[in-house]
Amino acid sequence: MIIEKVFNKWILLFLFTIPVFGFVFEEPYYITLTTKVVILGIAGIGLNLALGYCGLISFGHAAFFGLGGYVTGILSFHALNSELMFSWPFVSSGSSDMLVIWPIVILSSAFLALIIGLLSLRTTGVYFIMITLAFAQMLYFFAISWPNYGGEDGLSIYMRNSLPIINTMDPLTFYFICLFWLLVVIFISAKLINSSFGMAFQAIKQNEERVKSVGIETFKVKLLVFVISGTITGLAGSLYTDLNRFISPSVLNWQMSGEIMIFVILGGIARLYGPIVGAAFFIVIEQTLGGYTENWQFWLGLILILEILYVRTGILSLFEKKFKYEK
Amino acid sequence: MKNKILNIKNLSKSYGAFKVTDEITIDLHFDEIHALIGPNGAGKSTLIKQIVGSVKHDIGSIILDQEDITDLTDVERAKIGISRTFQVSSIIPQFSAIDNIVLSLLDKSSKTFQLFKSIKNNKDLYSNAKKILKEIELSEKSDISASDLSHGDRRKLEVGLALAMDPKVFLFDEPMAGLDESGTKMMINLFKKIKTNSPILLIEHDMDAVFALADRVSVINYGKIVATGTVDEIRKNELVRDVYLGYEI
Amino acid sequence: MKKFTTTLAALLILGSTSSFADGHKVKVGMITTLSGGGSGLGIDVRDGFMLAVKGNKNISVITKDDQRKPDIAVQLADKMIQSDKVDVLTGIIWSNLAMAVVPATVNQGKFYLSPNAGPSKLAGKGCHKNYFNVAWQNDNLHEAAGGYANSAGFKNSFILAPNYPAGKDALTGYKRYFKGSLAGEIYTKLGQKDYAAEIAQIRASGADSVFFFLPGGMGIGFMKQFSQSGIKLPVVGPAFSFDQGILKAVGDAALGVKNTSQWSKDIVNDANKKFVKDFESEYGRLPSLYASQGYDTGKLLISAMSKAKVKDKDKFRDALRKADFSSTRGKFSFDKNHHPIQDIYVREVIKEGKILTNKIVSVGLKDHSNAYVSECKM
Amino acid sequence: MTSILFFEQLLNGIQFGTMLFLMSAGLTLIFGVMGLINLAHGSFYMIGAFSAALIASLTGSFWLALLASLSGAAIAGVLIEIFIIRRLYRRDHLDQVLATFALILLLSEGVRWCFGAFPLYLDIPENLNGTLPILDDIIYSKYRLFIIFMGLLIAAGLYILITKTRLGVRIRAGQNDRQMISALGIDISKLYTIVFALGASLAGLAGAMIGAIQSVEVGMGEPILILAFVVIVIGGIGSIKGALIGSILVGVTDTIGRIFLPEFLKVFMEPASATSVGSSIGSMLIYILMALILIIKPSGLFGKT
Repeated sequence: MIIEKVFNKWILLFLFTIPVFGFVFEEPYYITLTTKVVILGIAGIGLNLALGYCGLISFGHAAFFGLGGYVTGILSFHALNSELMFSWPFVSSGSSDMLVIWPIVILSSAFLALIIGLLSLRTTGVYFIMITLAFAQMLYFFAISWPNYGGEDGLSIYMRNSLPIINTMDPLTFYFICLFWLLVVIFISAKLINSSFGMAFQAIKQNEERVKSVGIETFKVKLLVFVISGTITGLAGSLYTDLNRFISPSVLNWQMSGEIMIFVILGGIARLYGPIVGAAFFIVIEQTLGGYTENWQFWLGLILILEILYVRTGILSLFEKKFKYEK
Repeated sequence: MKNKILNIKNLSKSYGAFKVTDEITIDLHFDEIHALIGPNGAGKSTLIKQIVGSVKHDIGSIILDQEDITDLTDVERAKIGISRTFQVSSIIPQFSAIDNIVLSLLDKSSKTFQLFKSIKNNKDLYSNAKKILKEIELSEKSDISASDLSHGDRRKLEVGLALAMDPKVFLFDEPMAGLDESGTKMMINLFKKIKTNSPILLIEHDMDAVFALADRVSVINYGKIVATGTVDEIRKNELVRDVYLGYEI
Repeated sequence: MKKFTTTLAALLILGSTSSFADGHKVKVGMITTLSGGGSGLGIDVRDGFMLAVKGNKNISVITKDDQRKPDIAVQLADKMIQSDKVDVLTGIIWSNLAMAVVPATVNQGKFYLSPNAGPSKLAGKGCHKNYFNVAWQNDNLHEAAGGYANSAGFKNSFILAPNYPAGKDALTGYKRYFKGSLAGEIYTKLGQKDYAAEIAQIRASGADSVFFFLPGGMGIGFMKQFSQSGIKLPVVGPAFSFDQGILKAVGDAALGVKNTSQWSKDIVNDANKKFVKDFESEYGRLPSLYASQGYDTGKLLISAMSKAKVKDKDKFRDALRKADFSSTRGKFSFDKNHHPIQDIYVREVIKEGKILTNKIVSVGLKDHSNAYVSECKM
Repeated sequence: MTSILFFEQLLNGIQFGTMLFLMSAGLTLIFGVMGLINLAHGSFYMIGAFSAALIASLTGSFWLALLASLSGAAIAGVLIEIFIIRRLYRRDHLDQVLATFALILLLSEGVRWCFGAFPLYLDIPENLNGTLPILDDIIYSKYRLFIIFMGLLIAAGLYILITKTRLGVRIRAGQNDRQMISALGIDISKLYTIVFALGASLAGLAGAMIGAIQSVEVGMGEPILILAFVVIVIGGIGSIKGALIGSILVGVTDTIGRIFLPEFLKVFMEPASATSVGSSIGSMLIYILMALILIIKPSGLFGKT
């Protein structure tokens, strides 16, 4: 544990310095890449709460990622074209202000997670995996064939949404906005994990029947975890739309759910910093291998398999093993 | 009626043609330990599962402290005061012993969850948990993770979890299975002490313990209660001898 | 005289490489699909382009795989613009990826030359002075199919396409030129490969012809199943489902089918002859439609480079707009919205020995532009 | 909408369903016996199709190609089981998901490496080309009838295998209690390899039979993999009977839904938007079906609770 904590500090240090290097040496692409790591890390931290800490293996978190992305895209699209979004129950013509967009993203992701959670949490095991996938696929096919917001072509918003005073179009500034959210999300997750609520949901992962027998409504606990988890992932989706200034149904695809899941498993499940490490590892491999060979996915597959077979419990566990019994 | 804390009437459950419990009527008085004995597969554990509500029974009623709890869910029953142990130790493996107890104290300690307050800083909870660990003689092992505990210690912890809930009745499913002599002795003393607060329905194979502890004994076979009475009455019962051939009664 | 000018031009170019090296160099960023399903198209575009610029020391090309994911394409575009400082971007195959990348790219003052996708938005309201489409506007081939349907005397067509924007554009394009009535109009699920249900509907509809736009594996499945169904209706479609890369997978089911294309390997002109010959000797396979588009894109770029420096944006743009290169398609010019004016041919699938390929049978639409020119304010 | 058309569409749905059954039977067996979530099952579908296309192009025989699809997928299955999958049985579902997801990348790119990026050619045999009149007015594709026939044949074969043979006894024992089969002195690792290869070869056969009328290309396995998962979840995981019924249900719902939903909506809406809305809902239909079934029966139709 000791080593993992030190390593986590290093991760934070890296996250603060790499983009600054990118800025100084005029390699802004490294800022973009690190921003991507941070955003996907946030999505992964969201999933990790449900999957890693509570044992809710959701194969449908792309639904929240995509919803957050689409809410952002749609609000900003209307603001850009000054088209009315709807006139009932109140008049709205969208917004391109992040301070307006974020709360709406958070509320709508939470609402979607509540609905999906209410329906899905009746099932367990593989059934839960598949029913969450089913809901995400429904949204995916809906988004593809819904013409108003571009369908398969997606939706370009051209300009990043704005904040008062700050220039969000500047890569480094936008990066620090994302990093701010990452820190907030890590902080919230850490607090949750160490609370009595956290004790309950971590216990549920290990032995749900026992938790029921001590008088805890496990359904409600799981539902709340699922909602928080979906909300965090939805927020990441919003930032991702702003990073690319573009949103399309591809982020709702099951492969997206799979990728978020891979970040979590790769970094080490139920480890606070795991998803960041997983996302960083994945993206670095993708970038370096992609530069050498067309068949980089072959090698990526091979590396992932070796990781699972030999490292077993995620990259971060490498920094823990030796000290396991000193807790 | 008044002296009965738990009253179960005509509880039946069948899977197809197979009746796991067949019109079971059994009750639990204040201050007593009521032992439930019978051969393996007689339906003892299934009966416990139906009382706590993790298995839904087909017909019959369950009354706890003059309140009909037949339609309540398992969690609701646990909340109003039914506490159980499992036949096979069922604890939270990656939690330390004390955290297991704290988990069990959560429901009683506050109505709602604290989302952001660190539980480790909750001194009251942890000092209460320590008291319970002391009762089950696990004080020294409070920080050991439950999966690293010995079998006997896990049985104790299991009972500790039930204790922590401070319920109206205890349902203990073979709490002494696999315990050594000193462990059994500790349990017997403990049960004698706690039964005045909350009576115990006890499933146990260790007949010495049963006869040392029980105020009343019921014998179950093929899902039916075949006899109920004091220890002496049961010892003398011919029918019970048939059921329990091989046991020295 | 001609000889003299070319020599002079060659001298000038040679001279410029040494003395004004920087000004005449162009850095090209190619974002295309090189892995996963649909990578065949990307590989052909890349190979065609690389063939065109082969040996040209003033052009350096950075190629990256977009995995057919729009978000990856956007990030690659960011990288190429920010870090690699490219002057020109090209390569994107799919309309949805183009919609994601092109607007931001051209707004940042970079040129984008589209070797394949031509979504209507980028031709109409969303047109941009720095965006040039070297292939076609998406509707073009479908419009030509509609035109062909009239000349073939079809009166009652059954039309189908996948349920996504390009599919809707396709059916709109066909209907824009087709004068007959519709026996049925179906949008299928994107990625669907089994068309038994749709074919049953076609059979029951009383149509006299079928038009379909089902790119990639979707079209292979449809053609095979349609030919097995025993329905003898004439089929017409855009070239995508009958192109060189894909024909051998469709097999004899495609024989005799009419398809519309702006290019075919039997178009008679010097540029095309050279292209087909060079491509075959370089890569050991017959070139496809996509390869020709990649090749033309490369040639267009070279033609503009010989007229202006890329840093001088206005001059370079004018040079591009002139389209002063010998296209494999023969006559080629840009309309006001920077989309091609070109002939669209009707081809028929035939067998050359054992190899399936296409032969031009007629010109579907002559000097054809697109329907969005008037919407483009440029 | 005539009843003839409806009947033909019903047949189409059943044909689609029988194909799904070949995929999902293996998937559900592998899950039931070994407890393995195998995302790479779609890769065997692809490997079967490519093996068939290769052999067909060398020999020109469709039947040899079918044989090649069975054996090609089975060989790949055995190798992958021995070198990779075997180490995953004791792992939790998450490790299995990640490892088999990685296998998809590995196998897809591997196949593309060997065969190139363009689709391959595989056609049906001449004597199955064309149509056959069945009943009065209905004509139906011979090859599709052949697919239905093969699907039912294999369903019957699996039934006999599982209920009447020694291997079947072992498989059932494995489904009920993994400890028991080792207690019975059965070589588990051999049994697991056999079951895995059996599942892989069924998927390979499906790939070849479908590849012949659709397309043989990299990435063909993933869409059908997701559908197969939908099927086994609807049917109840581990249940072959559930897989069969789930397959037919999904096949028929998908086919009938996507054709008749737009027609149905035209009653209320203008045709253009009915076509568009109907197609959207049509493509979501099987997921809606699955969600509904799971909400009512959380362990699928025939799953153990």
